[in-house]
Amino acid sequence: MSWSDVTSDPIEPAVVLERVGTPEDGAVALFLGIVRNSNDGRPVSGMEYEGYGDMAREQLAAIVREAAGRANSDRVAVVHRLGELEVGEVSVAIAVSSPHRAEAFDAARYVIEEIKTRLPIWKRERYLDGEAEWLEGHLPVTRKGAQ
Amino acid sequence: MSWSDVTSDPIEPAVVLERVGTPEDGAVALFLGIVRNSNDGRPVSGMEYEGYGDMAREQLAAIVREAAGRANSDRVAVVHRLGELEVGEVSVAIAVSSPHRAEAFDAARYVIEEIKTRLPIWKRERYLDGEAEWLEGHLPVTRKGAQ
Amino acid sequence: MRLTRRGADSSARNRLPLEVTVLLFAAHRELVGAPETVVSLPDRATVRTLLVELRGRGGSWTHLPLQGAVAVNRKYGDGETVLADGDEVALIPPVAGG
Amino acid sequence: MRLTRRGADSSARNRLPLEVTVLLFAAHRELVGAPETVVSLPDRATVRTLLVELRGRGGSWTHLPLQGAVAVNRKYGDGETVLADGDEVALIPPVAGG
Repeated sequence: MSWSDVTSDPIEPAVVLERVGTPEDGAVALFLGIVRNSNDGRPVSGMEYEGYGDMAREQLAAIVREAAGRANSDRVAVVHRLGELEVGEVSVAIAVSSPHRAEAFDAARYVIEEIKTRLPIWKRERYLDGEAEWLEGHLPVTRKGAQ
Repeated sequence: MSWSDVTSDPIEPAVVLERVGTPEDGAVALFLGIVRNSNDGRPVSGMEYEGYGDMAREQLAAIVREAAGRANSDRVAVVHRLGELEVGEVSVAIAVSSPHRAEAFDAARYVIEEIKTRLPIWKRERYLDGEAEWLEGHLPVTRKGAQ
Repeated sequence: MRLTRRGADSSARNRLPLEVTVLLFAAHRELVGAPETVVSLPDRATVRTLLVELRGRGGSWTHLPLQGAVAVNRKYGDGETVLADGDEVALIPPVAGG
Repeated sequence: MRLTRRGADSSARNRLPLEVTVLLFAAHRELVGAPETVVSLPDRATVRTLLVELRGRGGSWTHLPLQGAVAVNRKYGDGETVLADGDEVALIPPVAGG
């Protein structure tokens, strides 16, 4: 039942939420990443997400498998957006359900942290003054052959 | 903008989610507590929530204020349900938005943990075999005058 | 629903100055068969005075815990909390929200 | 879009046995002005061989990092990863998803 995608389509949090939850689950955790209107005090007008789509999809599926293992649940749904986003738009949605809350929180947190360190996606912040900059990123995990 | 309630009306997660989120927020965390279909292997048919409504509302508002302080955000929305719930129904919904993800996760987690240790609410689990039992609870924080 | 009124309380032969409303929930409510009761108490009575008074009613009331949590006017208190006329005192069984 | 073809590569005077496609993203893509390029390499070439080859093109190519992350056929590799004909090699700038 776990599911993940990397897409240029707008993200609907309610749809991601609906992908998790079974009668045995007592807890659901949802995390949304949102484009915000400033960074270090500099006014932001939007964000462009560029990705290595095929690899990002494979990596995200692997992250979801790992999170599901941690949560002891196969109810993990994640979608990451690509393309031009405006302030307030959802860049990533992560939903996890599991019998108990600690695992649901832990797995959702795991997914977002791994996305930020492993997923081959880059973002260019656009500022109100018309400039744009690729944001500093993380050197990804480079275990040979790691998925 | 923070908001909380204790109510017998069904909880709509999307409505709670809409109460948080401003253009300065880059992260939203949502937690849902759900009635599940078994407890320690015993099949459950539903859950009855009884509360000391007036005090629960005051306590929940205090918990939300504390969480908002931790998250450095006034975007915390929480609702706890009372009454007879079926398996799959939402018993509590907690939404937090904040500029950064760590604070949003932390505040949502804080709220559910405090609810479980302080909110004057009790639950009676109903089993498929027709029996029902008040669940073991936590001795609440009893700092004199604590809100 | 006030099940015990001032003067109907056997310990209140003399008119006592404090009257407090006691709320009972969940297992406590079922134990004594009532969600609420009114108790008359002497001046400077504490929560502990109240609990002793309630248990003194006999029957299932003797099973109410002396050490459990209480709230006075919707704020957590303890055995030493001094009561005033008109206070709302709730006996709080171990809580299980969420 | 293949910007460099086998034989058009100045270092490939002799027909080299490996041809790999290199993908460039974000700041790397803007640096060299192309999202993709094809490189011919000798047998048993590694990712490091490839990076040296790319930097040898001169101009903005010399600014590509030798130590950055790479993926071979969509899996993270490193400088020692041995390449095969037809491999898809992506130079991965520091990532910033989320």
